[in-house]
Order: sequence, then C-alpha cells, then structure tokens
Amino acid sequence: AKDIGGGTAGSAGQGCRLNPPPVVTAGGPVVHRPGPAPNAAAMKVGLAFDIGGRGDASFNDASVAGLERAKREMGLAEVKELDAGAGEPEDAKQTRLRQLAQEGFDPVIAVGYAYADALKIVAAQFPRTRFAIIDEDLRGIPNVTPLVFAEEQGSFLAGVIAAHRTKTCHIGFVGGVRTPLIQKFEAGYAAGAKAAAPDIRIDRAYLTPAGDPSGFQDPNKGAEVAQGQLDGGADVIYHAAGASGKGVFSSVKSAGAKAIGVDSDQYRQPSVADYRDVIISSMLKRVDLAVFDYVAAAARGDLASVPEKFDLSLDGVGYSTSGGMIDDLVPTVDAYRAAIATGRIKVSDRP
Amino acid sequence: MRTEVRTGTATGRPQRARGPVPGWAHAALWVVVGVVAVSFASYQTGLPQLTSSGTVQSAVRLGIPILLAGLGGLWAERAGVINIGLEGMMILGTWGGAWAGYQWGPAAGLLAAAVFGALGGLVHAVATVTFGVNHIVSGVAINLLGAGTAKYLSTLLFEPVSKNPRESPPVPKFDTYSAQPLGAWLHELENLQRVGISDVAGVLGGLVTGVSPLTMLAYLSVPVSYLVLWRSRFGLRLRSCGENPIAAESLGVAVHRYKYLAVVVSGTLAGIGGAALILNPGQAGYLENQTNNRGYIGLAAMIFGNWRPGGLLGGAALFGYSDGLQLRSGGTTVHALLLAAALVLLVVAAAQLWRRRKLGAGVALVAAAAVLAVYLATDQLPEEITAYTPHLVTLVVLGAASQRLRPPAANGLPYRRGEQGARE
Amino acid sequence: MNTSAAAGTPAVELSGITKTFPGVVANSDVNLTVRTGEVHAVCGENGAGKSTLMKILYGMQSPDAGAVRIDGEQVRFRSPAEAIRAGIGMVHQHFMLADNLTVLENVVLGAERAHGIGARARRRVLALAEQAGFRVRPDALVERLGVADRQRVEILKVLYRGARIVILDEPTAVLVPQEVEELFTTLRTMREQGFTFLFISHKLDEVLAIADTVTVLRRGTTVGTVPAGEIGSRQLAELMVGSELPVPEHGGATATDREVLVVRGLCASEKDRPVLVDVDLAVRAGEVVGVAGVEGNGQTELVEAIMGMRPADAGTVRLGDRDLTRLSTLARREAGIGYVPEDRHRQGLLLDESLWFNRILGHQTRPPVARGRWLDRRGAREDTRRIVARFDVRTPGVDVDAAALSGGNQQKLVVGRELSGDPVLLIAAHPTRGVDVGAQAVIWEHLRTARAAGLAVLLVSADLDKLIGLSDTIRVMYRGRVVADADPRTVTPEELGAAMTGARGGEDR
Amino acid sequence: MSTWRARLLPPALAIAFSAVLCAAVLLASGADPVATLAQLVTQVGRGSTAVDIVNTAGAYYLVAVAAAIGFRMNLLNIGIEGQYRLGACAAAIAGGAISLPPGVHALVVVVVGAAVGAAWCGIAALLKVYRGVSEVISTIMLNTLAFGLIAYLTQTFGVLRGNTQGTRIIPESGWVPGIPLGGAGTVFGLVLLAVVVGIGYAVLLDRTRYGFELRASGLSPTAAAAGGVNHRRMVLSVMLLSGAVAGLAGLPEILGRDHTFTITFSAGYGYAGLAIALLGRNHPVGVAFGALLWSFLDKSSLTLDDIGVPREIVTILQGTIVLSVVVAYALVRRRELAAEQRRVGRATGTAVAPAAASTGGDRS
Ligand SMILES: Nc1ncnc2c1ncn2[C@@H]1O[C@H](COP(=O)(O)OP(=O)(O)OP(=O)(O)O)[C@@H](O)[C@H]1O
Ligand SMILES: Nc1ncnc2c1ncn2[C@@H]1O[C@H](COP(=O)(O)OP(=O)(O)OP(=O)(O)O)[C@@H](O)[C@H]1O
Ligand SMILES: [Mg+2]
Ligand SMILES: [Mg+2]
Repeated sequence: AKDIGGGTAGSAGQGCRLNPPPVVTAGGPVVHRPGPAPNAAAMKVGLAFDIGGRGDASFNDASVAGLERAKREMGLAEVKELDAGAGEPEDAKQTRLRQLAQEGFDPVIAVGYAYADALKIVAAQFPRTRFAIIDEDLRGIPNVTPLVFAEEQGSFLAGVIAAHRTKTCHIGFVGGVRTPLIQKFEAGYAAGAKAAAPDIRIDRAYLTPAGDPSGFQDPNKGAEVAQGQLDGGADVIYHAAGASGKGVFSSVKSAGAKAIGVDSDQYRQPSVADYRDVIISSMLKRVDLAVFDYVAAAARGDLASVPEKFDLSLDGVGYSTSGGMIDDLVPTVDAYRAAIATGRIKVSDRP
Repeated sequence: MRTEVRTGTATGRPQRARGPVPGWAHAALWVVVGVVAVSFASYQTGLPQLTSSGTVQSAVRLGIPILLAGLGGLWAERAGVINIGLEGMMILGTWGGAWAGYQWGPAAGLLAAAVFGALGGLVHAVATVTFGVNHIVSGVAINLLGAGTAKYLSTLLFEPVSKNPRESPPVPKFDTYSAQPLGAWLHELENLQRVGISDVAGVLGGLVTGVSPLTMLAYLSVPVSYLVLWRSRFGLRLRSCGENPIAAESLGVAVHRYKYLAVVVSGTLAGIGGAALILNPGQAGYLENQTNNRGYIGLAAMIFGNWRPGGLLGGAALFGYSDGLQLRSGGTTVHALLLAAALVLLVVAAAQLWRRRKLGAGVALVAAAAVLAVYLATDQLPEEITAYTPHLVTLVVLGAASQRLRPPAANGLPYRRGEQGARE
Repeated sequence: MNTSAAAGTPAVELSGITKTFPGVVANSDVNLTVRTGEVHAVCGENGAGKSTLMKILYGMQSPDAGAVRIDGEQVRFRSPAEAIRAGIGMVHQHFMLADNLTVLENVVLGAERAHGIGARARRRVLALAEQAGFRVRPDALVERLGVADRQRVEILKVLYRGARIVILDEPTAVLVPQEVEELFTTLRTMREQGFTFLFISHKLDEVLAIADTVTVLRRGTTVGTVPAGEIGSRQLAELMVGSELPVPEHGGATATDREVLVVRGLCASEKDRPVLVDVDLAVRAGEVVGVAGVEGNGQTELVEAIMGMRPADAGTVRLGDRDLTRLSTLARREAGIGYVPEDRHRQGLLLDESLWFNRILGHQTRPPVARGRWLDRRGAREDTRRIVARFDVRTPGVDVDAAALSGGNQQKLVVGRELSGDPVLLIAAHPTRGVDVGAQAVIWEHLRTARAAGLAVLLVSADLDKLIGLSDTIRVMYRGRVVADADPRTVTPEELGAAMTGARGGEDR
Repeated sequence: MSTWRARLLPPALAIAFSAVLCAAVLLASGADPVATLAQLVTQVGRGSTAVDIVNTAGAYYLVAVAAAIGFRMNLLNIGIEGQYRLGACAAAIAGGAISLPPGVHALVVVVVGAAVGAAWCGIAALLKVYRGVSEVISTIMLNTLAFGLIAYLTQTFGVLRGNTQGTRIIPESGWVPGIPLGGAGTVFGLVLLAVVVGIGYAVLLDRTRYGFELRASGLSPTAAAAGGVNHRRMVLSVMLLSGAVAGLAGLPEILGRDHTFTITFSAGYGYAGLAIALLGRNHPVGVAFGALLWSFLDKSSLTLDDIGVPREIVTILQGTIVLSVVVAYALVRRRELAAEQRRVGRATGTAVAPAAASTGGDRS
C-alpha cells in the first residue's frame, strides 16, 4: 500500500515538566542603532564567499542580503562577489581577497572563518583597505573588523522552543561537521532545553567529524541521522547542518514531528518550501544585519561603533515566528531572551 | 579407448571439495549466522536498534545507491572492463536525474539519470574498448570529467532557478509503498521485543515498508542481473568477453559490441544509483559532491561480493547496515557490533575446523578473541572511527578473504580485434 | 589436383591468398584445394604461414588479396561468425577456452541459437560426445580439465556448430602418442560420417598416417600438393625445408665427470597438489641433459624450482660445490646459471623496451651492464652490439624495441644474453619453439659450441627429434617424477612416448 | 619508443583537442572562448598568481611523481590524497611538538611527513603483497579512513584557534624560508624539494639498478621474475617510496606559509597527481610541465568569475585533456610500433616477398 506522509511521532506523551520562564523586569533587547543611514554612493564593496557561496540560503546569502539593503538605503556604488571552491588551498583564498583589494574595493568582506589566515596576510599587504571577517574573532589587526555572533544565545532560545513543543520530552540536535562553531549551536540548544525542562532528553549527533566537510553536503546522511533520533522518540529536531538540513526536514516531515531551522528564516526559504509546515521556528543569525551595520559604519568612517559581538541584546541573533506555529510561546521565549540580554542568564558556548 | 573426461589431472587444480550444499544455500546459511549473531548482540547489550526495522530501512536507503553502483561495476567487469569511473557516472546520473526530475517528475528523472549515466559509460567504452586505454586511467579521467560537467551544467542551468550554482531546485520524489498488512503485523511482532522473533520481524519489516519504486527496481535488478548474466545467451556471451575474449571472438561473439553494451549498461546502472540519491524520499535534489565516493564503495562491494550479484548484495547490505547503524545511533551500537563480529568469527573458526583447516581456524579464533577483548575493554568507539566503519570493515574483510576471490580472467586487459594468437 | 575433379566441387578452394603483417609477409599467393570428405594436411616449418592461412579461412583475419570459395561459392568472411555459418569450424593451435566457464558453456558459446543454453543443449552435447566416442561432464569447469580433455571440448565446440569442414591447427602438439591415436580414431570415424578436415602438424609421420592429401607451405607460399600415399616422410620434409633434411649430428661426446648441477630429492607443490616429487638430476660439464615429457608433467616446475622462482618443499639444488637451495633467483643467476625461458614474450623479454635494455635483464648486478648499484648504459649498448653480431640478430640497431623483432631474432637475442657472462650451466626451455629454421640453426650451433667449451646444459623440449639429436642423456618426466632415463643413441620416439605416458619404457630406473 | 615526435605529439594533440572541445562548450553556453583564454593568460601577470602557480606546481609535482612511481610498476596508488594529507598532519604535529636548531628541525618534519606517507601507503602494500588485495580498492578505503584519522589527530594533539581546529604552530626554527618576490608573493623554499625529488626520480629510474628493476617489473612481472627481480619486494618498496613522496607534498605549504595543519588544509591534490602523471607520461620532465599546466589552469581560473564564465570549464578541460592524452598515446604508440616494425623489416630484408614464391603453385 502507498505510504501517506506525516507519521504520528510523539502523539502519545504529555511533554516535559516545564520550568516557568524567568521574570525580567527591565525587558527586551536593547537595540540601539546609530543614527540614519549615511550616503555610500562612492563605496565599492567586495565580498569573498566561503564554500557554499551564493544561494546557500545561509550566511553567504545573508551577507548578500545585507549588502542589498545597503544598496537600497545608502546607494552603494558597486558590489562584487567572488565564489570559493571546496577544499581549495590557502593561496586561492588569498588571491580572492587580493584581487578584490587590488581592484579598489573597500571595504572587503570575507565571509566565513576559513578566511582568517588568508586575511592576516592580505590585510597587511593592503593597509589602506578595510576588511571585515564574519564568524572569526580576529582582533589586533587595525584594518580588520571581525563580525561575530552569539550563536549559543540564539540556539538557547531554540532549545526553549523545542522543550515546550516536545510531547515525548525528548528532542534532537543534528550538526553537520563537528567543528567548534557548530558546537556553539549544540551548547546553547542543550542549555536552553535544560533550562526550560530539566528532565529533557537530548540526542545530539554530527554527520562527520571535524575535517570531513561532507557533513554539510550530504542530505541523505542528515535524513538518516534525524530518522534515528525520531525513531528513538525525539519529536523536535534542531539542525545546524547546512545543506544536509534538508534531509533532516524531510525525515521530520515524514515522521510528523517538528523541526527548527537555522541561520535564516527557513520557513520562508524556497529550497525547503516543501517542508515549511514542520519548521516551527528558526534560529536567526543576522549576518545581514551585521554586514549592513558594518558598511554603514565604514561609510561614516566610524568602525569603532561596530559591536564586538552581535548577540541577543543587539538582535544579532534571535528566532523567527513565521508560520505562526509558536505564537503562543512568544511571551515565554521573549522572557528568556530578556534574561539573556540583560545578563541574568549566561550561555556557555562549549557543550 | 579411454573415454572418460579426467578431472584433476596433473595440470588441473584439485577439485574443490564441494559438499551437497548448493551455493545459494551456503549464502543463506551465512545470512542466518549473521542475523543470529546480531540479534544475540542486540539481546546481550539491550540495544534493540541493532535489528530494528528503522535501522534496516536506513540500511536499505543507504545501500541502494551502492548496490546499483556495484551492479554497474559487475556488468562492466564481467565483460572484462574495469570501471572505476562509476563515481563520475553516478554524478552525471544525479545531475541528469535532478534536471529532468524537477521539471517533469521523478519518472522522467529516473530516465534522464539512466541516460546520463549511460553517456558516461559510452565515453568509457570508447576509450577502453576502441582506443585500448588503460581502464583505470580512463576511469579516473571520467570521474574528473563527470564532476566537472555536472558542476558546469548546474552553474549554467540550475543557478537561474535555484539561485545556487551547487544545487538543483527541489526535485519531486517517488511515493513509497509498504506491504500491508504484513508490515503492520511485523511491526507488532517487533514491538513485542522477544528474542529472535522480534529481531527477524524487525529485519523483514524494514525490508517491506517504505519502499519506493526505485528501491523495488534496485531489489529487482539483482535477480535480473543474475538471470541475464548467468542464465541467458546474452549473458554467457558477455561473460565470455571477460573470461577469454579471444576464444569468444573465435566463436563469433562480437566482443567489442558486447563490451560496449556491458559498459553502457554499467553506466546506466551507476546513473540510476545516482538517481537513488535524489529521487528517493528524504533527499532534496542535486547537490555538489553529494555522491561522496559512493561509486568507489560500490566497486568495493562488488569485489567484496566476488563479482557475483548475490555477494554484491551482501556487500552493499553490510555497507548500508553499518553506515545506517552508526548514523542513527552512533558509537554505542557500533560498539555492540563488535560482539556480533566476534560471534561470526567464532562460527568461521568452527567452520574452518570442520573442514580441517587448522591454520584458518586458529587465525579466526585469535581474531575473535581480539575483537572480543576490544569489546570488553571499551565502552564506546571514537566517533572518528565509527564514522568510517564501512570502510574499515571492507578493508578488513578484503584482507581476510581476498585470496578466495575470483575476478574474471581477462578483467582489465586490453583487447583488440584481430590480434588473436599474436604474442601468446 | 588430380583427384578433385572426380569428387565434384571442392569443399574449400583458396586461391591467390596474400597477407602481410607489418614487416612480415605471412602468406603470399597461396593456393589450396580441399576435397569434400578428405583429411587434408597442411605442412610447413614454423612461421611458414599455416596458422595465418587458416585464420583467413576462418574469418579471423582478412586477406590482403585472393579469393575463398566454399563448395564452389565465393565468400568473404568478415568474422568467424560468418565462417561458422558457412559450416567451418576451427580448433586452434592455442586452446580457445574460457577457464572459468563450464564445459557446456564453452561449447554452446556463440551457438546458443541452436539449442539454447539449458537442458536441451546439455543433451545435445552429451549425444555429440557419444557419437565422437568420448564422455564429458558438461558442468565441470574447464580450468580443472587436462589437455586432452580440453581438446575434446574444442572438438565438441566445432561439432556443436554443425561444422562440416573442420580445421585442426596442430592438434597433436600437446598430446602423447596414445592420445594422438585416440584422436585419429575420432577423425577417421568422423571422416566416414562426411566431415572434411584441414589438419596442420609438424610431425610428418602423423601427417602421413592420417592425411589423404598434403599441401606444403614454405615461407608463406604453397610449394606443392601431393596425395599422401605417393610421398614418403623424407620427401615431404625436403619439400618443406627446401633441401635435404639435416641429419642430427652429435658432434662427439664432450661430457666430463665434473658435476655442475646436482638436484637431490626436489619436491614442490602448487596449492597442496604435488607438482614435483623427489626429483634427482645431475648435469655434468660439457653435457646436455634433455628432459622429455608431455606438457604439464612437471618440466616447467622443475626449471622454475632450479631457478628459484618456485619455492621447493624439500630437496637441494647445488651448483658445483655451492648450495643454491636457499638463494634467490638473482643469486642463482650470479652463481653462473643462464636461463632461456620457455616463453620469450612473457618471461624472456621486455617487449616495450630497447634491445640494450633487455640485455641488462638478469644481469643487472654484473659488468659489463652494471657497476655496483649503477647501470652501465654504454657497456650494455656495446655488449648488445656484440650479441647482435655474434648471434646474427637481424636488427637495424640496438635501440629498437624488442617487440619490433621477429620471433627468431628475439630468441637469438635471449640466447645470446644468457650465454653472456660465462655461465657454467644453461637451462634452456624450448629454445627453438616457434623459431624459423635459420634462427634454429644458429641457436643449436651456439649451444653445441658452448657445450664443447664445457658448458652444462639442461634442455627441455617437446620436440623429441631435436631432443634426441642434441642430448647426451634424456630424462623422462611423468606426473612430477623422473620416471625413466633414455640413451638418445638407442631410444626411439615410440619408446619415449611410452615412458612419457607412464607406461614402462626406456631404460628402467 | 624514444622519438621526440612520439613523446610530444600526444600531449600536443590532446591539449589542442581539449581546447577545441571546451571552446565549443563555451560557445554553446554563450561565452567567448578567446576572451576566456585571454583572461586566463593575463591573470598570470596579476598579483601573486605567477608565484602561486609555481608554489602549487611544486606540490602537484610531488604528488604526480608519487603517482608516476606507482604507474611505472603498474601500481595504481589512488591513495595519494590520504597519504599527503596524513603525512602533512603528522609532520605538523611533530614539528609543533619538538624544538631543534633551524634546519635540523625542518629536516625532521620532512622525514616525519615522508615516513607517515610511506606507512599509510604501506598498509595497502602489505595487503597487496601478502593478501592479494587490489591496491586500487584498499587505497580508496584508506583515503576515507585518513579523514577520520586526521580528525582524531587534530582533535587529540591540536589546539583551537578561533574557529579553526589545527595542530600547534611549528616554532620558527622549523620554518623553511622562501624566496620573497615582493608584491608578487613568496616562492616556497620547499619548491626546491620538488626539484630535488624530480632529479632523484630521474636518476633512480634511468641510471640505477633499482630503477631498472622497477621498470622491468612494471613492463612485465613475469620477465622480471625470470630475470631475478623479486616482484614482491619491488611492490612493497615501490609503494613505500610512492607513499613517502606523497607524504612530502603538503610540506611546502606547511613549512613555508601555514606553519600548522588545519582541518581546512588543501584537498584534492592526490587526484590531480594521478592526472598529471598521466599527462606527463611518468617522465620527470613531462610531469613537471604537466604540473605547471595544471597549476596554471587552477590558479588562473579563479579569475573566470570576473568575466562571468563558470570556473568549472577548467575542470572539464582537465578531464578532457587526461582522457584525450591517453587516447593519443595509445594511437601514436600503435603507429610508431608499426612504423618501427616496417623499418626493422626493411633493414633486415624480411619484408621482401619470400624467394620461394617462384616455386609456388601446383606440382601435381
Ligand atoms: N598478428 C600478427 N602480427 C604480425 N605478424 C604476425 C601475426 N601473426 C602472424 N604473424 C607472422 O606471420 C608469419 C606466419 O605466422 P603463422 O603463425 O601463420 O605461422 P605458422 O606456420 O602457423 O607457424 P607455427 O608452426 O609456429 O605455428 C610469422 O612470421 C609470424 O610472425
Ligand atoms: N600483437 C602484435 N602486434 C604487432 N605485431 C606483432 C604482434 N605480435 C607479433 N607481431 C609481430 O610478428 C612477428 C613475430 O611474432 P610472432 O610472435 O608471431 O613470432 P613467432 O615466430 O610466431 O613466435 P611465437 O611462436 O612466439 O609466436 C614480429 O615481427 C612481431 O613484431
Ligand atoms: Mg601456427
Ligand atoms: Mg607462431
């Protein structure tokens, strides 16, 4: 007989024993944005992509979105993007940055921590060009501005949401490659879930160990890992697995469970539109915002105003509510958010 | 006049002591041993995942692309052409499948994957059969070419739609089917958690639920390959090209044509294997580097299976099973597998002893003890190892058993028409 | 063709066939007419073009010029398939069997249309075998069969295809006399049933025993066709060689008492199966010891064991007063053994390398081609030139690839190399196999000279006449054992043949 | 076959054919082949591209020689990918853990890299020699296993810098200084290692007994065995040698630039090495040209984004070159052998029709 999608995972069970959300009096994120957008009509911005490149529906695309907005609001003169290849050697990264700097792009934004070493060298060769790097806390080079995020804080909120949505008191996390960056997601997620429901069971898995990048590129494996967690009883799964996340969504959907997306609002993402009804929320990492803020600061000539870390208090990370599947949870999640933003809850970035 | 055909003369090899057990029963016996060992381990460690229907379904999903690639290898090598280009043909298959699939549905995708794979096979055939290029060299080049072509074409044709040069738009999938009420009944049995019965029910249940037409096609292609290759005129001729093409040609077999056909079929199967990566549920569409060396692993499964469809099925199943197990439930279950492995090794030792092969029995016994010791001394295996369990298993099994393997005699040798008898 | 008209249209008529290979004219204006229902022998020295002619008739090679007529109708075969359809079958000089397929599969391959590949085919095969007078096991793998059985499979293949014209290319080369007799019985039975045979053999007595008509080829052309009854073996040989048959001469005994090679109790096995059993052997300086035996009775293994290429299970090999038993092949060569392997293409030469590079092989540790761990390229070139001159190797230079030389010239190079560096012992396995007459003469001459100079020679050959002509003593091997000694001055080929088949013969040991 | 024509014609034909094919592909996809080529060539002059080409060619040369050593004996070391990465990883760990005087330090690192590469390949060699496992399959498996081992090693012996897991930084005493060319970049000092390996490979192959035995074994194992070459030992030693050279390939980058092995270390050289060895026909000089060509295509292609041509056209070009070069070699080799046989025939007079022709015909 033909199988009909949508299993009945977690239909039994009453969910977890939940802690009440923290009570925060001075509330909400303290978003302070410096003045109106400056004019950047003379500025040419170069963008060097990481593997995945344009169309990854993740941080590469988010950085493009930031620049698009800058174009609209500040009249940016020109934007040039260069793509990276998988497993490429270090000098290819240098060449890419150098090429942009040489052609007079300023600032040049390196998307991804893979550029850290290349940037150290190229930034020294072009002292008058301003560089930014996403996801790597590269300090101490005068013309390099790091744009980093508190992924663990956003993931904490994902954990809270998962804890409130599970009916089996059992949730899952699927990471692509076991790198320190992805482990931050895992750490925050687990902390958030435990904070909301101390008894909760959390399955965590990575597709490949560090150094084997195929973990971000193998939806089939993502599907199997998620299926394993679902069969084991988990009914909400959060992924930080790049393109492999599609596999996670697909398993979640056929099991009738729930999923939480990552980086951008995956509910609205065309490439996973088939699965949108199970994506209850996404952890947002606002690379677009950081890029926009950075370009604005550069246009003003005031790079010191770029925050050290884009965290919850700056809306640098957050969560999405598209689809309206967690509308009832918003007050609870926002309470946690406020607690983190005000520093009452500290989230560790190590699992 | 002495009339009887002598066997085992001074030149011939001694006749292998073949008991009354036919080959298929022999294989079935080993399957039973494997299932028993795994269910024993499952019972001992309290890890039902070892034989759960979910694990088996994973094994099927992960094993199908490998099975198809392996069958592709089988077809080519039985005709004497080594096909290490399976990976490239598989990549072409994923690309073609996604390209046609997203526009015209999964059936069209399957067809296109087959055609693209076949094109890859055709290139290999032209290089190896017509131009006599070293088969491995041609294969390496085809892998380069397949990857490059797929990348180039997706930049050209997918990017405008998917906004990503490395990815196709989502491809509609095949529906899946389950044999009901059998599946439900097996599921109930499995849930009883009775030793043995539930294990078998889990395995069988995994095989009959959530099956897509593509999976059925793959299941079918094993017996079909066997029947065609071993029970048909066509297959006899094809195999003769892999064993002794000169003899075949002297009997009027159009060796070149059969080699061409075999390699094209091989590419077709590899292409369908690629389609299995995108047209089965749970997968998105074409994605760069998605095949992830599955073509090579298919080749390994074929060698593992001693160039026979049944053995190849076993190899692909083992691969899919150990991969599925480690992906679904990580280190603990793979650790439990050690217990099962030790048990199987014990049976091997007993079998060797029964055949009066003392050395073999000793080696198997020592290996069993070593595996058992590792099992007892550790609680878990490092992730870096479990993630590559299938590869390690392949290497170990080849190391242990490769000397009994029997590749086609003329496999990989260049062959040119009209050179019969020259340089003998 | 005095009889062909009487028998109506000839079964086969080849006229003006010419075929050249790069550098070689294999056939030039060959004419051949075969009557229906006769056994027509084709004779000629090695390389005369017999096989090539047969391959042309069988559609395996296409002639550059000339016409083929079958039953009076002109045909042009582009493949064996077409020849088979025209009722021609061929049993090749080298067996054309797939080892890993069963007897049945080998027989029905290519003729599946007739009876399928299943039970019907099996019945048919059994019936055909019965008709031809032997039994087969259709499901046995061919790799487990002996030579005579393989040949029966080949004949079955031909019968199964309904051939009426059967080509047998040197079918007796690998058979012992008794088996030859069995084969002839089969052929006579089949001739009565209306089959036509083209029979190729070097063994003139066999030809005269079975053939109705004989055609002789020499250097690619027909030199004559005669009824077998009207010609003697001596005349036939004359036709083939073009002159008087040279009488095998011994050139006087030069054997000394000094034992150079002493083999004691040598045993070897292949996958638990013994291939050499307790072999004792001695070769003295200046002596040629011939080893006779049907192919596959341990001669190859004996040579390999003495050369250290095959591990011995027991026994010793001594060269002079040195024990070689534990030494590597290279060390044995350095100790003074020269080795002419039985298959020059597989074992003697690197076909894709130059002649001087080939000169180094086996001597890579010794002057004049090496100095310590370094090669002496100039030395190698010079010494190769010496061999080319002394052994009459026909080549434009020492830089051409070995593959470009003809078989005879290749073999002269190998023999020249192995006689370099003053060996004390030469092991020569089939040194003139597939070599033209001129080259054979050169090779024998050099062997005789070396023997006279005190070289000990262990000679393995399937050519009994040659063996008798050259050896001082002959050892016969059967099933891995040395079963008999023979004195070449008194022994006859028939006696040797009896010993080689395991019947009592020669001088008992 | 030693004529220059036979050596140079095939690669020239292959490159020409591939260029035509790629031009056709480009035209079909609406790009301008001439502009593409111009872009590729002019890129060499820009920035550090020329130096990058040389640097990468050095690494490519090493992997290609590793492949060529195997090819010479008909051994297909597909495992170079794993060997060079594992060798680089282990060498970086060793280099970071010790402290020795300059020069010696680097030497130790180089030796460790070679030893680990050899050991990894040695597994396949042992399996082949003693268990008859095809090196093709075993090295493919070992490539994947090397991933796991590298992950384990960098995890166990490494440190976390920012988001990147890597081995400890090698102290300055272990660095190999390069040749700085100002704005054009710095040529790695260890590119010279590639030159040395190349010369060593040439001498070994052409002038030594070992090289002779290697070539003989490759051309015909049976003939080599009859000539006293121990095939087993040759297989073992050749695979160890190939692995050792492969183990060096990552070191120019590590000792000359990165001073650490990170998990994002360059990948894919191993497969390139196989292709380059084929292109250069395992000849020390041919391989050098192959490495430069390959490196040029890789580095210059980075600029194709600029003119909107997909960079992957270069991968297609490379694949086509390899395939057509082997086809071209096969064809030219056939023609040359036939020509040589004719030559031999002419020189020795055997090609003339046999004299016996006059007595041909029927006698009866
Ligand atoms: N495929 C080939 N390519 C080039 N030369 C060939 C080829 N086949 C045969 N020859 C040459 O043609 C000549 C005739 O060979 P053929 O095999 O017909 O001789 P033969 O009479 O059968 O000899 P033998 O008694 O050794 O079987 C020989 O010089 C041989 O070297
Ligand atoms: N495959 C081949 N391609 C081209 N020429 C060949 C080939 N094989 C043999 N020849 C040519 O045929 C001639 C002799 O080869 P062939 O092997 O037929 O000699 P032969 O005297 O019959 O020796 P053998 O008994 O070893 O076959 C040489 O000129 C050789 O170059
Ligand atoms: Mg012949
Ligand atoms: Mg011949």
